[in-house]
Amino acid sequence: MQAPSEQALARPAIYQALVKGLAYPSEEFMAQAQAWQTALTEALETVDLSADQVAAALEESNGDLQALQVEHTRLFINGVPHVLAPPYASVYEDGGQLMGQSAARALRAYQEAGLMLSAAVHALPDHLAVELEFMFYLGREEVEADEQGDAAQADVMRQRSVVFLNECLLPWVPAWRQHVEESARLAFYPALARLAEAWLRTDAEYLTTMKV
Amino acid sequence: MSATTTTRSKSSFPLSFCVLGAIALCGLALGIYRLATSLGATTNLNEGYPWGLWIAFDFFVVPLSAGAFTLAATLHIFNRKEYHGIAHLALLAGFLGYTTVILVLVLDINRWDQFYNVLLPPLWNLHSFMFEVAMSITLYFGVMILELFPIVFARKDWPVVRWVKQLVPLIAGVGVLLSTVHQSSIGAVFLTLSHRLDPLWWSPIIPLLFFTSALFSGLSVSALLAIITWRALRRPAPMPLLQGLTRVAAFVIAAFLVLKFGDLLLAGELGLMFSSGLLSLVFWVEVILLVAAMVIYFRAGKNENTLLAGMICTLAWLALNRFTIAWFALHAPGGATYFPTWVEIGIVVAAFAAGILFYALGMRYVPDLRAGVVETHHH
Amino acid sequence: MALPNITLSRRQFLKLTGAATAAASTATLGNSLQFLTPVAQAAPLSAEDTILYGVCGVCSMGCAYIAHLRGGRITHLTGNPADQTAEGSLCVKGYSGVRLLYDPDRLKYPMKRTNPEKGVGVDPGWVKISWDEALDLTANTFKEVRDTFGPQAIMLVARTKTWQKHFAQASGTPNHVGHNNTCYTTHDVIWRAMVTGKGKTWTVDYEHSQYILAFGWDGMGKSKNHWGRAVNQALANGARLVVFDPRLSITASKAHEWIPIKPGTDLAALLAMIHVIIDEELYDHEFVNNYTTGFDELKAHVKDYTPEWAAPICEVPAETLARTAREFATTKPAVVAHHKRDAGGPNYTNSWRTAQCFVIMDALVGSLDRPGGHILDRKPKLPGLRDVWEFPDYADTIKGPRIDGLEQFPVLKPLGKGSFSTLAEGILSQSPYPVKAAFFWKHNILSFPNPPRLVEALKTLDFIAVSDVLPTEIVQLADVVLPDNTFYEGSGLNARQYHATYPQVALREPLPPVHDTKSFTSVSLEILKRMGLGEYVPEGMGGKGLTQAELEVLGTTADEIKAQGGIWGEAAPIKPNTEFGTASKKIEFKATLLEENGYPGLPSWQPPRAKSDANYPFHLLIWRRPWDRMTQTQNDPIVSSFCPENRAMLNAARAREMGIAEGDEVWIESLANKIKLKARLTQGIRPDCVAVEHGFGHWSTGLSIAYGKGANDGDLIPTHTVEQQLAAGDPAMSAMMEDVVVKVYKV
Amino acid sequence: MSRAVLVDTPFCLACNACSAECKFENQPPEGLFYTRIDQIELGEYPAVKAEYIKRQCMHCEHPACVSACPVKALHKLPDGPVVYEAERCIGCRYCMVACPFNIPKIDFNARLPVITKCDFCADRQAVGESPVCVRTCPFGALEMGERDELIVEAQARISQSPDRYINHIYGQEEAGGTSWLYLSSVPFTELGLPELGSEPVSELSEKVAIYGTPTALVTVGAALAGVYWVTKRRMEMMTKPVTQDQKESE
Repeated sequence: MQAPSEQALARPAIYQALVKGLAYPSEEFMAQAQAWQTALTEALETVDLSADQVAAALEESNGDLQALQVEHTRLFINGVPHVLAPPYASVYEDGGQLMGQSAARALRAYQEAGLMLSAAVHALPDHLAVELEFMFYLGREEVEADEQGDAAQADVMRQRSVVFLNECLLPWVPAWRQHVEESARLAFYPALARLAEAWLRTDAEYLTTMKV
Repeated sequence: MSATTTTRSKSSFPLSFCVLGAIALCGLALGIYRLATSLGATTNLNEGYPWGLWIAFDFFVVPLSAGAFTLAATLHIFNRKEYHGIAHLALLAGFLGYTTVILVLVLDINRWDQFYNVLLPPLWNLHSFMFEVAMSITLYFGVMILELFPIVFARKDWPVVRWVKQLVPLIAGVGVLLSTVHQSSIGAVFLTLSHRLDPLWWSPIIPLLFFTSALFSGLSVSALLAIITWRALRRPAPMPLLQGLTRVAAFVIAAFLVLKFGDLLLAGELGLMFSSGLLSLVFWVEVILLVAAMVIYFRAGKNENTLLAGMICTLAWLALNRFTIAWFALHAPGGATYFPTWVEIGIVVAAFAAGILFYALGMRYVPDLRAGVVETHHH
Repeated sequence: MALPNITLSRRQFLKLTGAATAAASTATLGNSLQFLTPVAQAAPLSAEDTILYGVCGVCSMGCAYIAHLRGGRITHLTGNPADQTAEGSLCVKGYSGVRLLYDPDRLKYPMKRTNPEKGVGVDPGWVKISWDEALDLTANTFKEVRDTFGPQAIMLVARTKTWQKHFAQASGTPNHVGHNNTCYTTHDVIWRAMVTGKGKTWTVDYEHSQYILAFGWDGMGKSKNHWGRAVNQALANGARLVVFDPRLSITASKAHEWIPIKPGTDLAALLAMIHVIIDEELYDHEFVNNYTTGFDELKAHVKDYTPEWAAPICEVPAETLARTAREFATTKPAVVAHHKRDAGGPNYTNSWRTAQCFVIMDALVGSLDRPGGHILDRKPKLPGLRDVWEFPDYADTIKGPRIDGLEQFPVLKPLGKGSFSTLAEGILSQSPYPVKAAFFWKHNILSFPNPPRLVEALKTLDFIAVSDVLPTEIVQLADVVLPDNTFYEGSGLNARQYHATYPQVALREPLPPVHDTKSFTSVSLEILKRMGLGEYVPEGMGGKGLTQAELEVLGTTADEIKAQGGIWGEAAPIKPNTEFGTASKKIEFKATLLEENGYPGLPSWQPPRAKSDANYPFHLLIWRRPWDRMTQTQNDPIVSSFCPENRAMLNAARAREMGIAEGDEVWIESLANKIKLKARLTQGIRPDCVAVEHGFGHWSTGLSIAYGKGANDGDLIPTHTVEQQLAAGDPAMSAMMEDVVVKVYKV
Repeated sequence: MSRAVLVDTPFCLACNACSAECKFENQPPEGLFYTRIDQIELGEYPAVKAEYIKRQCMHCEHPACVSACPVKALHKLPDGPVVYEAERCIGCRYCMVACPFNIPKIDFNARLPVITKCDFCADRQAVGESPVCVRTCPFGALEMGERDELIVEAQARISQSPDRYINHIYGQEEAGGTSWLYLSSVPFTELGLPELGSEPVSELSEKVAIYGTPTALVTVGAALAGVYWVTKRRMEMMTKPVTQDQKESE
């Protein structure tokens, strides 16, 4: 019976936290904001990353849900001027249009992992939140496999994480982060975007070391 | 010129050298900037003018450095040992010339990251004169290194030096051969551009024209270099030797003019000499410069300054002719226009500065080069 | 495989602490998935290519397409070879449509505005909302308006299609306004009065014409798929093409003769030609005797309209007019090409008379519903809503006075169209009554005359709901955004219309919506229900149900049509009609319907409204690029690069006289407004004209590519009051889109 | 047998469906197109005409670009297309200068640009599909087929409607023949196509490269050897004084 490392345990938590932060802001989110932030901070401690900026930004927005929703809509859905930081890989990877090769690649990865987009939410496969959630899923599965001592399965999951992170996330997230920073009005999303990018880089390093 | 000042007195050493060095370093910086950004960001090259100042520079400097092989031939093939001093200067100058050409070329091509491809046999395109030029220049560069090696390290009694020294005549022969090839090949590059190059300059015998002009340019430039260097070393120039060179040059110029006009005549394009507007003017300036040089070479006798004038005429002709062919007379489709950016010009200036600097340094720190001059003086 | 020992030991060492953190975080963050769900066995992504049948919705030609998909994404479209309209090809606009489908600017979720202030350049402050919230908000507001002010206080601005009509009528409002009088009402009215008893026919058998005569028609330049091909074929067969147009259009550039006629005077030229054809007995006696009425009146009527009379008016030599008339009448079959915004379209005060002359010309040479001429659409009889479902009659309020005054134009009214030229004035003057709420579907502000005026009008409304695909200008004024499917994401049947020489139906297979969008059909029915008008939405009413009923009538199934290549209908040769849709069952030169309604039955010369003078020396011409459709295509990343902004096209010589050079910025100023454009100098235009491409001047920042490029020709076109429209004496209520003179001067 | 396309310019309505769809499906670099429609205005008002011509790589039978490229980054496939391999290219841009139709382009703003030019949809042709532009054209301006059959077809069209076409098929002879052939109602020079002879642009250059260079090498080499031998010989003849000389100079 093998035991997952501290970081292996923290990874899914961090991804989950990012997914929640980047999803469309809801009452629940605002209600749990504090808890969310503590959980994020704790999880980040294990990888020496800080959520202070995010915390500060959250503080600043002091619970104004609508402001956050307006910001989210104009940055990621339909904004003025136009959608400012579309959170879709295709836009940055495949010449400005949606559902490009990147989307197909992501979808293939999900299907290989036995997942599909849930019909309830209308999201595209290469939407940032979806891709992060996939990383969360892989991390979670890895941990569970480890706990059941299924090293082989854990390894499969880690391999998937490595490939997906390097092929489907890292190539475009920096560009997206830049768009967010350039056009944001509130501090929250830039902070979250910077954190996301930093974390993805850290995790990429971690995963490569683990491979050896 | 700065070679002169630099070697005249120790005190002036730092200043002029530093100036040249500074310019060269700026060029280096510009070069890095160019590679880090793009052609669009640094040059005015465009769809109509994919080739510009840098290519013209290469087409100019290659024949400019032709002295290296013409004198190598004189020294080793024709066995005129008395020329070895001048030959070594020409060799150094040639070596520096080709170095700058290769460096500028690397900046010019837009896939410099794959430059080595040209050396991979499976990719060799024997139909392409661009290939011939690239290949023979690369090889010739190696040859020149071998030729320089025993001179630079003459005082070291390494066995290698002696071996190479023995092989020098052979190496020189190969060098001459390679030069013959690429001096004409850079002309042949234009054979396929009859639709672009103005008929006043395009010709089926353009390789031959490039080769002959390389011959007399090389001889003239070597002579010029000699005069400068000797003056720099405050010694009277070896006029009989130089006269020997210019006399040969004069005959080659004559041959060139015959070829040039004969070709226009046969092509029935003599009329273009008058009907091509500005280009006609350029053409006549070329002819006048060349005829002047020829006459001077035949008539100047031992007068150093007159000969100098002739050499300068030849040099001017070479510059004008090569820049015309590679730039002014290369008609762009769709009325595109081109004028180099300051980056392009800066690189060229820096290249010359570096060339002069290293030539001066060579003269200063390679004993056998100096010795060559001194001994020739004794002659 | 086992992991290296180092990691193992390290893991053990870290175990405790790690577990603690994880437990804590999972507790708050939860362990569940919201976007992804596990599936029993992963269905492998269909890497191999699949196809979907559909009908292009970019323009009204409705070419049947085949969409080629890879991994669920449309890679490209091809025309359906079985479709008589598409014949295996699409046009540039059709092919480009895919990029609308995947445009990141698309409206993706329902949204509502949080910023009460409205206007050009004002950020609506959108927030994403659920469909439930969006539909309730819309329905409740409509209900409230309806209850307090009456149904007429709601207006639907949308094309007059089945479901759109149903929504308007069920909600009880007479105000279902379409763009029609800026587009083709003149043709519609004339064809109703003279030939069909209903609207215009769209089918023309150009391919077999031997002589094609056009007045301002640029079907080839607008890359109209079927027509471009057909006319090309005719030309290859040796047909002659003659084009009267002040501008060298692409069609004109393909013509044997381009005749730069003075704008708005085509009527004079046509009257003269009719005169010649009749006077010289060149007309088709057989056809005229058997299938027309009122010939003698016509003959008398045109007696004085000689070429010599017309020449100075239209600035075309009398000899040219006479020769063209003779060629037209003696080369058979011959046809006058027309579609919408040509000389017979609602461009000039006299356009309806011009349109009448078009029909007269065709009738005189016997090319109405004859090979090589205009063909009355052969369309299958498909069931209407009442044939399929039982629901109460619509309230009488729908017959009441309209905000655009359409009901005062009896010949046009039954065609159930609308007027964009009077809408703004109607709303602003609150006559006959105030309008409080509007529902826009796929109609953009920029396609109105004088859009700035309309913006003023719309700002007086309490509530605007918009169903659209892109965040166009109207969306920027919306209170609720109801994101619409693109036509790729819709389904159903579509009867061939723009080239229907025999009844044919195309199948539309839906692509799963890319975003959280809904069709107007489902949205409008849902709103009716939530407005408490459920009785108009019987069980099972909807697109699917209608399609099912249509299939039953056709006696086929979707799968069967699919098996036949997405198209239903047997090819059949044209059986020429011997009777027509008018009261007399004949083609009426002297239209009784017009006379009964107080309009002259025969076309007399009438000068255009706007006369150029020293102050306004230029005539405004509006044209369209082959790849542009109205104001819908300028956000396309590729075709927009062909012509990033529209320009003021001027005659080169004239421009030089005025000191205007290529690329200079110039003002074009009409009585309504002025717009700033760069000048384009050309030889291909009359010196007294300035031509402007339509579709530019987008001010919606929601369009990342189109925003701020060029200017909108519409700004120069004045709006009208109903009184002004009545005064013009035009039964078709023409918006007179090009009956505008302007001054042009350097900025 | 090599495939070709016949461009019947009178059929072209300048709609740019070909260039838009090619850009969309083949994705050339930012701002560049593999094919475009040129619009040309001829004459003066009112006697003015407008002509439209599709421009793309002509896929010459004997391509100057292929001959020019030093590293075989460009080559002609047996069935027509002239294709490019970026990983070979050194970026000397000789092909851009050598092409008489001014077709190869690069994105000068790219850090490591690649030559951008129509490749006749070689990959599609390889699997039996037609090039995007040919598939796309709605108005019958592009017809694909075997080259010699298309030439016959073109001649037929000319003889059928002599007033519709000038009596010349551009590309049949030009530059040794091209895979893209043009019919027109006005002289091709007015459409911006260069006047070219029937010999391949690069013929002379290739001849010289293949025969000239070796000949030069051999003759010059021999001459040098000869001279060297003679001079050496002369020195040995007059031994003594020479050795004196050399002693001095050493």
